[in-house]
Amino acid sequence: MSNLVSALNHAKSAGFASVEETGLQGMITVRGDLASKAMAAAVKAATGAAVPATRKIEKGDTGAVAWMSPDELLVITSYEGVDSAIEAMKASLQGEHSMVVNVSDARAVFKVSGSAEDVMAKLAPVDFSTEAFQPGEFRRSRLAQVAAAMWKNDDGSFELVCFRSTAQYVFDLLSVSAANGGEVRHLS
Amino acid sequence: MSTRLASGGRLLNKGKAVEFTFNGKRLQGYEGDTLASALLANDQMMVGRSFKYHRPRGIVASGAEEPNALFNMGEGSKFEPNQRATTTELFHGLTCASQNHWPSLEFDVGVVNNYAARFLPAGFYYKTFMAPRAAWKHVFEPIVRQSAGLGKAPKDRDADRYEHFYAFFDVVVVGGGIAGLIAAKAAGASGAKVLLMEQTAHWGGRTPVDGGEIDGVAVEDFIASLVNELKAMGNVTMRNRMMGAGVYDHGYVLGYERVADHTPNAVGPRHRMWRIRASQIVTATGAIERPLSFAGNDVPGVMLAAAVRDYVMDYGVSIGDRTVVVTNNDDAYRTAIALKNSGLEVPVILDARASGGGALADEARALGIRVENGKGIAKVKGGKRVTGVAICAQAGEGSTLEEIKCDAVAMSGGWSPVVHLWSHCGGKLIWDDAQAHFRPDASCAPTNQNGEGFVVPAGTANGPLGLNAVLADAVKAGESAAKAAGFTPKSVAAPQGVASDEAAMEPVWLMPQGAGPKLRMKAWLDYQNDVKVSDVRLAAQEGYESVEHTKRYTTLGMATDQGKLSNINGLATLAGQLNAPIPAVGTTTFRPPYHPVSFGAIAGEARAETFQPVRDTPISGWHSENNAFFEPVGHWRRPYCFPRNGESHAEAVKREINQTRNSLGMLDASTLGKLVVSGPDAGKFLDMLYTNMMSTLKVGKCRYGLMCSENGFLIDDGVVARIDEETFLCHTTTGGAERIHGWMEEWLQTEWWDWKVYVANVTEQYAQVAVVGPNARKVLEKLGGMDVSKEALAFMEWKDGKLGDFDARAYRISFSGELSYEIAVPASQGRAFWDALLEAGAEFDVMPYGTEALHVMRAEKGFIMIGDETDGTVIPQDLNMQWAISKKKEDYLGKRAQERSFMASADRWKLVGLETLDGAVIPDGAYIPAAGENANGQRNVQGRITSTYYSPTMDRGIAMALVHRGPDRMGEVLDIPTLDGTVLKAKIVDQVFYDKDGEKQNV
Amino acid sequence: MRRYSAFAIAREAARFHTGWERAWRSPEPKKKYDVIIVGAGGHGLATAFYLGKNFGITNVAIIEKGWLGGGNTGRNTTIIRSNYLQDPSAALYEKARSLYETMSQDLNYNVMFSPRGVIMLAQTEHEVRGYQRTAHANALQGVPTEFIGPERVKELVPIINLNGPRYPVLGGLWQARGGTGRHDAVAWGYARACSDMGMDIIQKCEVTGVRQEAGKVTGVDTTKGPIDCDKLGLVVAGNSGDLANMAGFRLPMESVALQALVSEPIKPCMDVVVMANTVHGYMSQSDKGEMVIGGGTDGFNNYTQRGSFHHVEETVRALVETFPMVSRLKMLRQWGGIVDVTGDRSPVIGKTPLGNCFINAGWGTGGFKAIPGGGWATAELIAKGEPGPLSAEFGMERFIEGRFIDESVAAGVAH
Amino acid sequence: MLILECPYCGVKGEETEFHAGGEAHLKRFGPGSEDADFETYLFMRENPKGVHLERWRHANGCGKWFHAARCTMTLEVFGSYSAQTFEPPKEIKDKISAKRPGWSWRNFS
Repeated sequence: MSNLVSALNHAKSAGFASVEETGLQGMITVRGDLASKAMAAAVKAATGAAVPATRKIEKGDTGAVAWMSPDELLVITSYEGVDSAIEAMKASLQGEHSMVVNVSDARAVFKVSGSAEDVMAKLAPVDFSTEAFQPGEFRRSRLAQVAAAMWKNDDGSFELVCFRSTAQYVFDLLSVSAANGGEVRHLS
Repeated sequence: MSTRLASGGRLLNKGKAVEFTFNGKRLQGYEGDTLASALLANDQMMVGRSFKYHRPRGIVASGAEEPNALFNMGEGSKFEPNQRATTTELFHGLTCASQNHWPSLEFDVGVVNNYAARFLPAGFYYKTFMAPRAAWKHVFEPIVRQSAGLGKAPKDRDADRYEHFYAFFDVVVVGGGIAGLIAAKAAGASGAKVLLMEQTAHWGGRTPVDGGEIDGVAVEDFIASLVNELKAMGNVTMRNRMMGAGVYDHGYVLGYERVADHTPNAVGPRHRMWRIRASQIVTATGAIERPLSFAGNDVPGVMLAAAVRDYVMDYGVSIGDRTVVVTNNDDAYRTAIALKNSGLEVPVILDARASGGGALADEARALGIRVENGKGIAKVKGGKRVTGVAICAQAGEGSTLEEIKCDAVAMSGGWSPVVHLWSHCGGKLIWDDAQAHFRPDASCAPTNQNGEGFVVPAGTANGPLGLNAVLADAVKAGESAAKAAGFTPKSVAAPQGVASDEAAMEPVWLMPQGAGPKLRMKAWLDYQNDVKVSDVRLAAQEGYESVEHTKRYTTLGMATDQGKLSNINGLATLAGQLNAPIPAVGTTTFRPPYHPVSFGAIAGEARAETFQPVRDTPISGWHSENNAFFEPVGHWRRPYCFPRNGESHAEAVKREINQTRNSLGMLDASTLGKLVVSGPDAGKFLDMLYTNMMSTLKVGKCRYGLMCSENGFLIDDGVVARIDEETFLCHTTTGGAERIHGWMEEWLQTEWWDWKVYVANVTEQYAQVAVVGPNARKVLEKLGGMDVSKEALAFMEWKDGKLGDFDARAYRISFSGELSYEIAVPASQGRAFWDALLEAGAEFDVMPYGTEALHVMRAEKGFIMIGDETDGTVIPQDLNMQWAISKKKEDYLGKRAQERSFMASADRWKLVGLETLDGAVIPDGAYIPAAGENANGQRNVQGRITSTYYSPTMDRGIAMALVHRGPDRMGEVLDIPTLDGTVLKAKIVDQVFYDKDGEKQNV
Repeated sequence: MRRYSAFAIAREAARFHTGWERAWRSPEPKKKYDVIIVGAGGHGLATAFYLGKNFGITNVAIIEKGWLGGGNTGRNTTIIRSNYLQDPSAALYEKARSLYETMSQDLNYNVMFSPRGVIMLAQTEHEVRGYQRTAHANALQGVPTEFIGPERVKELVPIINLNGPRYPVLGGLWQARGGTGRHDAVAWGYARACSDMGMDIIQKCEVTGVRQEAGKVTGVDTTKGPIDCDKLGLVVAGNSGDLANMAGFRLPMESVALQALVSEPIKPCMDVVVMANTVHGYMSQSDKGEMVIGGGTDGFNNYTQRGSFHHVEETVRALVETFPMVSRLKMLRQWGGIVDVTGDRSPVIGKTPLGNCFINAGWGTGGFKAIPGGGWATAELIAKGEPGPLSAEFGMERFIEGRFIDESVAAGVAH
Repeated sequence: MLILECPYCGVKGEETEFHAGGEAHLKRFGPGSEDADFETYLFMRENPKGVHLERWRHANGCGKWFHAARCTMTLEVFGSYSAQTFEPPKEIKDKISAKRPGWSWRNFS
């Protein structure tokens, strides 16, 4: 299939921090018993990572897994790798009460680099200070008026996921919050 | 006159002149000036007119408590009314104008109110303007409105931007004066994360004004090194130009940062609202000096004693050549001494205390200043500027003992701690007899989520006024806040200042204490709202005894300064009149914000494009490019229609419908909710949610279903497809996706938590396109791929496969009555799929259509629409949808509710179709009256229109209506009055107007 | 009672206003009254007033735990309108509105009823249809309203932004006879008139128990001692649940915080009341020049009279978008009140499980505008022991029967 | 501006992350039940001044419903607990008893 287009097709903006829609990303909602061996095997098969602890994101060879709720994970893979990951997980979870759903197209992903904390803290009621929010943390909250999930990369950049339909709104929010002159110089 | 002195002005950069404009006059100040100090330096003492009597008003204070110096500031899209001169930093090019006068500040027609003041006591408007009845609206109210109000209304859209910032601290210290700095240090030493905020641009507050030493160094140097020390602490954040605006429950603090008020041309936000969560809050907010209540205390040139000192010391401005000081405490002597030391005249200090002052009084006398004990001011002379005072005995009734010429009066009635932030969230106050003020009651602190106190007052905000007591209190406050936040404070010794021995203050609530009615009518309590001692006394006399009654009856403390100067004096006056102790009369509740904050800052980034989220489908871009007229549906924007070449909306809708019915139409249906419901109990679960039976649905089939609330009312509808044995895909309405997803989760999590069902919202995973019309099959066949023939994909079936290049799921369902497929493709393929359909459909003249065509076509077919046929008061039985209510099920959500007497009654309004006899379109929302009136004199009604359209297909008006026992009355003709007075006649008919037998969709 | 007039003011001015008498007496309670009304807010005082005026019952005490008019009567945004959709509501609120028209004269106290007109903006197609429906219903109910187009809205409200990027103004429901009043004055005016009829208004007196025998109320215990009565009216807005608990029954209500705020005063810039329900905000300008602003309620039970800041934020951003000039004004003061919200968001005026105890409650966000109508209907209920036509549909039995009065159809937020 | 702790994901979030869901521990009455029971289930509310047990959903978070014990007079939160239970856990009841001796709410105390 050609002509695959993510929500904002890699839109970018730059101020005192830069904002980028990162394009299509494979994403799978997995629901089931997170403590089960079958789940561990499924997640391992799809990403090479272990099942994350509460509010954590684990990275593996072929993807990452984020803790969404006590019975839900978000598996993040390459866009192309989604079908095979789903197949692998369904196989591992055979016979378990579980759900595996492709949500890659239902989401948009943004990356904020530079003084990212000061941008994020304008929009989400979350403590982004270095002590409180470290790489590996995965936080669901709101970004101004829409739901979002966010995490911090080792390089200090933030990534966040929102619903595809709200991508333009989120991009506008992030861009205006990162606009020059708005430096807070508090967290970053 | 007021003027700039040759020397002094510790906050000024005299090397840098700043030009500004006041009432069209070009004036000059210095960098570091406030607008107030710059105006005074230019002899502009009179700055406005009061609210009610339009009396001349001068600058009274030097800080946020200023009631009079409010200006229209800036121009055009940067115009702002009611900006306080005392909290406005001077910048180059500042323009401002005084308010509330016509035609000019110097000559104001409104001042007639002043001459009639005797006829306008507190509450006079409650007693008059009642006849004739129409006069209030047409005569009196417009006059009142025009003469009230302060600044002008802004006209243009605000050019500035605003933002919020969420921040988290262990300890937030509000106030960057000496107490705040020390408390921050004490808290910071424990390792706690500390924010120190200060509303002005300077650290150190008022302490440096009075000079002296702390720990053996000059106060200014002590503060400078303290600030440096704090700046070096990694766990302490310092922000100036940031005001603690409000304290809310659970340690929530609003910090109002005026980022660019002093640099209006800078790029960036003007204000930033910090939404702070703090474990503990230290309020080091200082104290405010009280005026004294004597006749003429509002004449320009009468100023708070400490403010007079501030202007001399901080800004090198003298407010007059000859200043009379009047006081009931020792602090005002400092003003006299400062003035004398600056080479200015202080003809007399009037100390209302019979026993006079302490060491400072001796110092003043030593400087040659005349001091009169037990004396006060009987009356201030002058109109637009003080010209002199009449001196009297404080103990008497105001006989003039002597008149003294002067051009300024510095008054001090004692100090009141700033307890606003302490009180915002429920902190209680106690009355301190010695200082005659309310201070925080440590035993009744505001409590947080753990039931523990979370606000700690520090320094003068906590009551102590002496320097050493303040320093010690601040250390204690910082340490106890750190401890309460879970840190171990390091014991820090309190710094030591050099304090002078002060005599006790004596409360003076009226000067002289026996002042008669004439003097009381000129003794102001609230300058801005024009409330005088006589008004408060009158309120008490008339039975408005509660302090809240008095406030509201007189408007005391309701002005833009929120009673910072007037509250205690007013309360004491009321208590005096009621012959009750002050604490028994009580105090009023303080509400946020401490000081007004801009609405722009409260709204933050939520303006214009980011006012609210706009949700787009993968195909929205095409709609925008093709002249769609959008309508908001929840947060979505959906095309209402696509007008072409100057068409009206009605014409466009007609074209879209005709072409769809005759050949081929397509609709972006991506906004419809799509919920995957899966698990061994999924069928059982859906049987509870829908009124009809879903568990019996065969894999590969679709079924239309209804959902009701537990209260029985219809809340959503849609088509359910069974994907496999354990999996269903439920379509909801556009507005229903999140709501119904939440509804399902709620039941699964809170009622049937042992049922094995998972739900996922996959609404946005797909772009969904309805391909509709006689040529629908042909265009899909042209794309190629899956077999969409009647045999392979029958009505109410679904199927996965490829259509052309696209990964598609095709549902053979119809909301228009035509041959119709709804095709879901992954969202990232949505736009390409839409384009491919347009290209393939070109030969059929394919017609994209909008929501209005969708609505009309479904109405032609007699299908209900949630939100039209339903409004939250309609049950499925009203819509004759018994066919969709399973009789076999013991239970479903809403079933019990529908058994209640009123709902089970046969006597309800039920759905029918209506056809006007002349083909006219019935207006939206019309009601159908019945004969007679009810007991309240209202016309009886027997039904109402739920949907009404011009039907291009039938070329006539069609409607659906809920009519009393409607289905039993087929063929009856009803009268339907319209708002223009005409009456339409409409016949009750079947609600299906088009293709009753479904021949068009079953092909 | 000495009448208020311009002449009286002139007379008093001559003697420095020393001759004004108390607006209401401050008596100690008697042992027994024919009727005790608990709650000296607008509805309680109006109930007492119409008991006296319409039924000649003047041996009445109105008991107030704080100061009269100090609850929601003194905390609301003073909007008066009657453009309700459902017949029972329209009847009640229109009765109230029409009584407001003559209230200043009836009470000889200027309550500053200002029929400046109320617009409810239609900002979606759905809202357009909803308000057209209300206009049709109002026509048959005898409540003059009209649906007006955007140009007319702009004429009436020059500061409005018709074409926001999000919700264009498509029209509005206009009730020219709606408006505002001076809330405190309504309570004070009724109090003065009640006191003049010989009724006792007993402030700072808290009810601590409801005394009963054989399923009937015999009196109340208060912080000023027991007081007997033949009939009891509970008219206590946000405290209804508490009083019901004392009396031993439950209510279909919950108490939540509702917030309001005002700007600093500015010169007149808006002559009508505007309500924008799609974006959750409403605004009018007081005679003092303040922009008076309100929005939605908190979702959780609360008795603190403090609301959450995010509701203020939501309301303010709605108004900044609808009236862009608001952005450069400043919020002067915000406050909260506690309102009772019923299962269908409509009030209760009706009997209770105790035969001679009646209740007026559950006004949610719409109490002030109903004061004279609610008082009129409650007085009739108490005097006759049975509801009259105005309150017939507002009894609690509607929750058993499933016969609701649902106004949410017409208004996203009501007030 | 409340702070609530979601017992499922451990987030101590501000009120805007949550959605208030009314009184907790309601017993559902279905078809065939008495009118009064059904009315009680749907409409009659404790609405106490003081300790209240109520439902919340971590709507802008992990999406889970939970219960909280909170004082409606002071807004103190005594604790939050699973929605999948018919009564508050002992440690929360004990905590309330320590702070509000003699409290009761419906049949809990």
